[in-house]
Amino acid sequence: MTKLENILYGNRLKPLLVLAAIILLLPTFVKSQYIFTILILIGIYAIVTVGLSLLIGYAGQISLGHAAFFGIGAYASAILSGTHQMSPWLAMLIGMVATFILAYIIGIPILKLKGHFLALATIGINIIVYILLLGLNNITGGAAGFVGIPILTLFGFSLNDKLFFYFFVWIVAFLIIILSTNIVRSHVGRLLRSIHDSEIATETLGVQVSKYKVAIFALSAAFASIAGSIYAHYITFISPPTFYITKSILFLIMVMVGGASSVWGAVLGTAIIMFLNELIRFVGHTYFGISGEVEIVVYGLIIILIMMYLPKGLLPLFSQIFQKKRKNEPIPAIDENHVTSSTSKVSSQEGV
Amino acid sequence: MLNVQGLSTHIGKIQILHDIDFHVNKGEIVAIIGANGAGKSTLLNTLAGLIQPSAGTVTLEDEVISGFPANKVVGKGLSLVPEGRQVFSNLTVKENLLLGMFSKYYKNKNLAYENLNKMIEMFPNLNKHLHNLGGNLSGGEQQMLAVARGLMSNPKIILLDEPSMGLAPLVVKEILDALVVIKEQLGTMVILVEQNVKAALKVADRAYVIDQGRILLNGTREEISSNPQVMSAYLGVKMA
Amino acid sequence: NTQTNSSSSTGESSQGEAGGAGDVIKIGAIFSETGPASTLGKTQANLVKLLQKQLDEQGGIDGKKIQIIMQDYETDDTKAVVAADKLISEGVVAIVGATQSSTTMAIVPKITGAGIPLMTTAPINPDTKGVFQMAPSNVTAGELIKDFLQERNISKIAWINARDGYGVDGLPSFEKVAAENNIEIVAHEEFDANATDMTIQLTNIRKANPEAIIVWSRTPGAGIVARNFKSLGFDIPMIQANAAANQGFLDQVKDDNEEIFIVGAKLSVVDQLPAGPQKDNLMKLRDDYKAMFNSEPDNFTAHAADGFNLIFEAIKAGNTTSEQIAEYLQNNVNDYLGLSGTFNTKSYVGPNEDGFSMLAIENNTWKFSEQ
Amino acid sequence: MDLIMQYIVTGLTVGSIYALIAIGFVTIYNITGVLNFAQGEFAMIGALTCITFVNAGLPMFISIVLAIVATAIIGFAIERTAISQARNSSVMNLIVITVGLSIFLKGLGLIIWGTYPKQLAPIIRMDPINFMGAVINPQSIVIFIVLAILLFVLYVFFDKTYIGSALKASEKNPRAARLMGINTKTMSALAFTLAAALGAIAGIMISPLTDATYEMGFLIGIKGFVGMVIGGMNNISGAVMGALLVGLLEAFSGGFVSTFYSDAITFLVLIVVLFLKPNGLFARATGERV
Amino acid sequence: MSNLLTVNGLTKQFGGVLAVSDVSFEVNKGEIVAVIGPNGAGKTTLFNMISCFMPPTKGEVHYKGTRLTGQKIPNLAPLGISRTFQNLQIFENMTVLENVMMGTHVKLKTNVLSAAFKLPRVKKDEKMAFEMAMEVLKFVELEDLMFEKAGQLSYGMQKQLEFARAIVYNPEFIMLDEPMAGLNDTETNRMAGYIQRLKNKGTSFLFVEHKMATVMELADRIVVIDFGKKIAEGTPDEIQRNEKVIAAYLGEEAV
Ligand SMILES: Nc1ncnc2c1ncn2[C@@H]1O[C@H](COP(=O)(O)OP(=O)(O)OP(=O)(O)O)[C@@H](O)[C@H]1O
Ligand SMILES: Nc1ncnc2c1ncn2[C@@H]1O[C@H](COP(=O)(O)OP(=O)(O)OP(=O)(O)O)[C@@H](O)[C@H]1O
Ligand SMILES: [Mg+2]
Ligand SMILES: [Mg+2]
Repeated sequence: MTKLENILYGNRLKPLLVLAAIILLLPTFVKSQYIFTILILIGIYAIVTVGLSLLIGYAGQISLGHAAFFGIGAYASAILSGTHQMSPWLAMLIGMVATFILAYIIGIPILKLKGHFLALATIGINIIVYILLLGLNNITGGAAGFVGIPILTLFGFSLNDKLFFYFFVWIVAFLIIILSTNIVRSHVGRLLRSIHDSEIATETLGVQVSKYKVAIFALSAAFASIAGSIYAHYITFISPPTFYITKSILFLIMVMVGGASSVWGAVLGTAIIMFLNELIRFVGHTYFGISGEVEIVVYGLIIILIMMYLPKGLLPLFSQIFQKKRKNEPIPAIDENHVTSSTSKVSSQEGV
Repeated sequence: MLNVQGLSTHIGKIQILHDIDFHVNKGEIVAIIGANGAGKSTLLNTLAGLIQPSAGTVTLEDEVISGFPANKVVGKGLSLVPEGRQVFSNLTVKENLLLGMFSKYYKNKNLAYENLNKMIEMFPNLNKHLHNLGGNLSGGEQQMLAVARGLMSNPKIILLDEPSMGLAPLVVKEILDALVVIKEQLGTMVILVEQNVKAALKVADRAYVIDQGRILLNGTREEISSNPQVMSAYLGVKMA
Repeated sequence: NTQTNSSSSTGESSQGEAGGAGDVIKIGAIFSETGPASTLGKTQANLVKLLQKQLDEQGGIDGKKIQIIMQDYETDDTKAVVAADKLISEGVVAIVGATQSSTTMAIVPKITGAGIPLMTTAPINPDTKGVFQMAPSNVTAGELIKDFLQERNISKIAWINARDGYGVDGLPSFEKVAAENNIEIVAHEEFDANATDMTIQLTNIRKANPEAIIVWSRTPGAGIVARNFKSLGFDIPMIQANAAANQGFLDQVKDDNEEIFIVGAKLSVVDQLPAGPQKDNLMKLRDDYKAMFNSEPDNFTAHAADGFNLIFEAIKAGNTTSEQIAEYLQNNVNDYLGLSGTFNTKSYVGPNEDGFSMLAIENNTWKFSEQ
Repeated sequence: MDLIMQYIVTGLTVGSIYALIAIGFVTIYNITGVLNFAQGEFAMIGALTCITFVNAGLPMFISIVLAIVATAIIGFAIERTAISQARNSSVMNLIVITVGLSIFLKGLGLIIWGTYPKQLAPIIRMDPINFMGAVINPQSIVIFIVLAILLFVLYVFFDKTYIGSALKASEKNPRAARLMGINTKTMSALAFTLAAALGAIAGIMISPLTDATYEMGFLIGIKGFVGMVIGGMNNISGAVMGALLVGLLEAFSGGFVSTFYSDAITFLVLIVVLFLKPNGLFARATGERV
Repeated sequence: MSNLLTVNGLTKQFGGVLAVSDVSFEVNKGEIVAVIGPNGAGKTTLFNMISCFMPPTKGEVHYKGTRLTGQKIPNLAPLGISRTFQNLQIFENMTVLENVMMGTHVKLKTNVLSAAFKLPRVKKDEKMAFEMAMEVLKFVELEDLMFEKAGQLSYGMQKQLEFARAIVYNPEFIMLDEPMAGLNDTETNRMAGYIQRLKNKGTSFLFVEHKMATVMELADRIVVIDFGKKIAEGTPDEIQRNEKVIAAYLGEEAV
């Protein structure tokens, strides 16, 4: 007898296992430090985009401002652990909690807005944060950037080693994915989707819609904050342009290219976009001798093409590998009786 | 006359309509009845070109009208009043009505205003709201607007998908009576899809019963009304 | 800590690149060929093409093939870090870049960590081993401005800069110079690097009655400020930073450019220079560049060229590994006459000011005046 | 006093630049429901092609017309290829497509025109005008006049003509619009063509003030978007008012508070405004009800 | 009979239109009350005011002594009040089962945190929601469509689905805006049967409907509105014989 959870949401064990296997096996193939950097960045960005897919794909709320929360996390870590010599882990935690609270407070008014108005408000948040990062240069280092962010250590191990950092990032990402799929595979996930479809009907059913929207907004902001902290410790130098709207737009592209309707889409999209860039550059340089401007033209074109021909993102292409269509599974043994009763209903209609 | 032959429609991979044959003669009101999900709306949408059929042809007065997009089909004289009203909520009632003439507006503006006046006469409720936004109307008012808008283009044949839905009994009667008038005065053909089978059969000349995408029965109004299967399944007559 | 790390990384990179056959020497370059800072980085990227062509024609250096690997970081710090890693993985022996100061800061830890010498083309005041600065420091530029101001008896200036990495970099160094020389900064304003109008900032500045105005920005912002400045009817001198020292700026202020000065490279006025080795060197770069791209190089091109040339010098002297090149650059470069000035890399602060000059504009071209 | 006058003048100048972009945004939004993130790039293309024609020796007027036509053709081509294919996808999809377009067009711009800012001579050559202590650039007046004309023409077009209501209908309910005989595909192509032309006009109008570069589209695009949303997305005069308001806010917050934070202040005010009027300041009834 | 809902002097003005004018009536426990009236009379507006979708210009509504007027929409379901819409509001991209499961929200305690960490309560809630939903799906005979996307159902089925979602958590008081619209007579009878059965279990209803035969059969009491005003109230028999109602609404041969 199939578990109720799997009846409702399909099986998630397979994709989780596949991801775990990929994470574990990749280092045996990959030697280049450059590929590791990309893999690490994918992990970092995936933490943001997974949260964002909860917000965009499930709750249907646009954000073009998550780079701000990414930045707040990064700067919180940088300032607390760099300037104030606090433990990076504590700094990360403080950054995350602070971001959550901040996003919650901001979220209460702005999530009353819908669609494009919300997009605008989040752009505004992003710009305000960006300007503050530049302007508060006594604390943030302003446009010159923040130098001197310590390297992470864990149980006395320096995570400076690529491999350690790689595993560290992906363990965090993996946990975030599990938390997120837990949310999605529960009443809350259903509720978020129902908000997407009809906010009015959802409210009528007794749901304090704004409360959930704000909670998910703040949660995804907290995810972004963690990712920002990790980013800061990885690059060890940050400056405001990294946290501008262009980055928020990049996150959005990642979510949409992968497929917004699933947490897995976000992970996939992040990986694809990161590799796409490098692939275009590699292919372009090696075989066509093209230069930077041609690369971005090709990059723009590929995004357009993916969205044109795969409006649900790339995930559906991949998910066929993981999951058979749920319809093909026999309706699992929930209750024998109703199956028969429903067939009798069909025949009664046929009796015309 | 309208002639439908071997019409099949798929939505995605699922076949909704199976090999449908039927016709409507000039000056005839034909009712189509069937349970929820039988495929009535799909049939009308296919005729109107909103969905392209996977097989079959539709001819209207010797002209093939299948295989054209919806916006071309109207120009050929077939007008659909869709399920769920679909008024333009951001336009006024008057603008909504005038758009009903889109296919002919630039050829004959006077006719557009003439028809507008006719519709207002037929549905006085609309006159009251002429400059209100379509979306602010009550459900029933929107339904009247949708029907009136469908008639604006002087179609050769008009398809109505559950026009009585949400209308007060008096208005249902008015609309159905109006159909009879249109049919008699202008020779307009009418296909009437109705859940209110009783009311539909009062005005229809003939009726088709459709079930699971197939035509199950057809006959004159009298034949269909007295068919025991129809009586039990659609007319709510409880039979032993 | 750094030591162990560097050795492991370089070890990895040399084994990663087996195809190199030993006699191809790879040099990395990280420039903003695209994105907002491409006004600065595009000519640098072009330079790479030019140098590669010349190298191929010459058959490399001393028979060794030289390959320059260019990475466009699209004016994005994160991409620059990825690019740095890419170059490290490719096994480059030295790297030139990045175009902007803040980006350079972002890649310094990676590159020095890998033990690879980095020739920076943006002023960053490095104190890290293995980083060699090719651009004059902002202090050098500040000194030049100070001289100019003192010559004209100006002691009250206003400062306006773009809100980007380049723009905010200038003020701190100049503040030091100003404080030491009794120059008062009576107003400071900022504008968005992509803003379309700076009238408000200039209006605010006017309230403070400065005797000169210093603008620290790249184009197009630099030119818009200049035009707003003119249309508001200011009649005080305007001094622009070296990022505006290019043809684009000249076009922007065409026909209305009196009293606009720029901290420029001698490269921009090469034809007006007195004869000598400096003129010859600059002339060659300018002509080669122009022949290939039909446009003028600017001082950022010159900084990058100096970076590459110094590496070539090191290779000519028989150094082929990162350690050897770094070693050479650190100890054996004395009074090297580069395109941006004379290098004494022991001090790491970039070339001295002799590649630089205050330029005026006359007949819509730069006007050099011996100081 | 003359300070305030200067702030007003500058605010209106900058605001009308944003307004020109906002008009294009609203046009596409009102007809197709798409939020076109590449609107700023239309301005870029318009400005730079115009400059290219002028530099090639064509008379100013002809160059302007050619540039507008060229940009319009590009707008049309974009709609026919990228947008119409994705017509039935979600709003977010279309947004991402236009973001991709913006990247794509910016790259093309860079390849064709390089990085340096390009100059367009003002349409009327005149010294700046002194008006009540404020300096007005003659080009600002030209911009203002063009804005007023466009506003009027588009108002009449959308609100007073039959085809205008057909356009609005296709946005609101494309399915029903097709049933009326409206070819929604044509309408959508028309929208993009029109918006591209409007974008080109915007670019050509503003480049004498700001110069044209391949990346000029981004910031004015964002600001134009802000203006449109603040004004209420569904009508052009609202969007223009919104954009002017953004310009004024920037000027006054820059003048009275600080130019460092003027963008931040502007956005803060806007968010507060939205909080109080969630559908924009000058939004018009949409006829939505439960 | 104890009093459940008290509507007192409700009035709504839209610009120049007086959509509802001083309407008062009551619904008692276990009672089915129908609101009828010509199109545009103000029935939906009245519904929207009672269910807090719009504030009344004047007047107020009480439910079991609690003042409803001025409350937020989500506060109604916990009081046991449920409603459906004249313009269907189903969750089109969710399955039929999920739609109905959403209706159990007020019975569940899962929140974002407990869901993220998969606390035991989450599983319990899921099970409960599923069982309640299955029961109702069986009740309205939609269970063999439970994995279909709701948006792909035909209109009539969507109508039944919305009804199922509204009743799944056993509300005490249900407001239905034209529940039979779009159903044929057989289906209408079936829907009437559902309502009747729920009534027998003690549920109270307020509904708007134009299908007079059903109204007359189901309703205990009928409130008639015309031009926003209440013109009559009474048992089906009384209403059927009321001259004013016949003239304004029913027509001579309606029933
Ligand atoms: N977009 C769609 N995707 C999949 N199936 C669909 C879609 N639209 C309709 N169907 C299916 O097609 C069948 C016929 O639907 P249709 O709307 O034509 O029925 P109908 O006879 O009009 O019913 P009703 O009286 O309830 O309106 C139904 O089983 C429905 O589930
Ligand atoms: N938001 C609004 N703005 C302006 N007028 C409105 C608005 N909402 C409703 N009206 C008007 O109020 C009147 C009552 O509308 P309501 O929807 O309550 O009618 P109803 O009784 O439900 O009719 P139906 O049976 O047709 O659904 C109508 O004339 C309608 O046009
Ligand atoms: Mg139907
Ligand atoms: Mg109603």
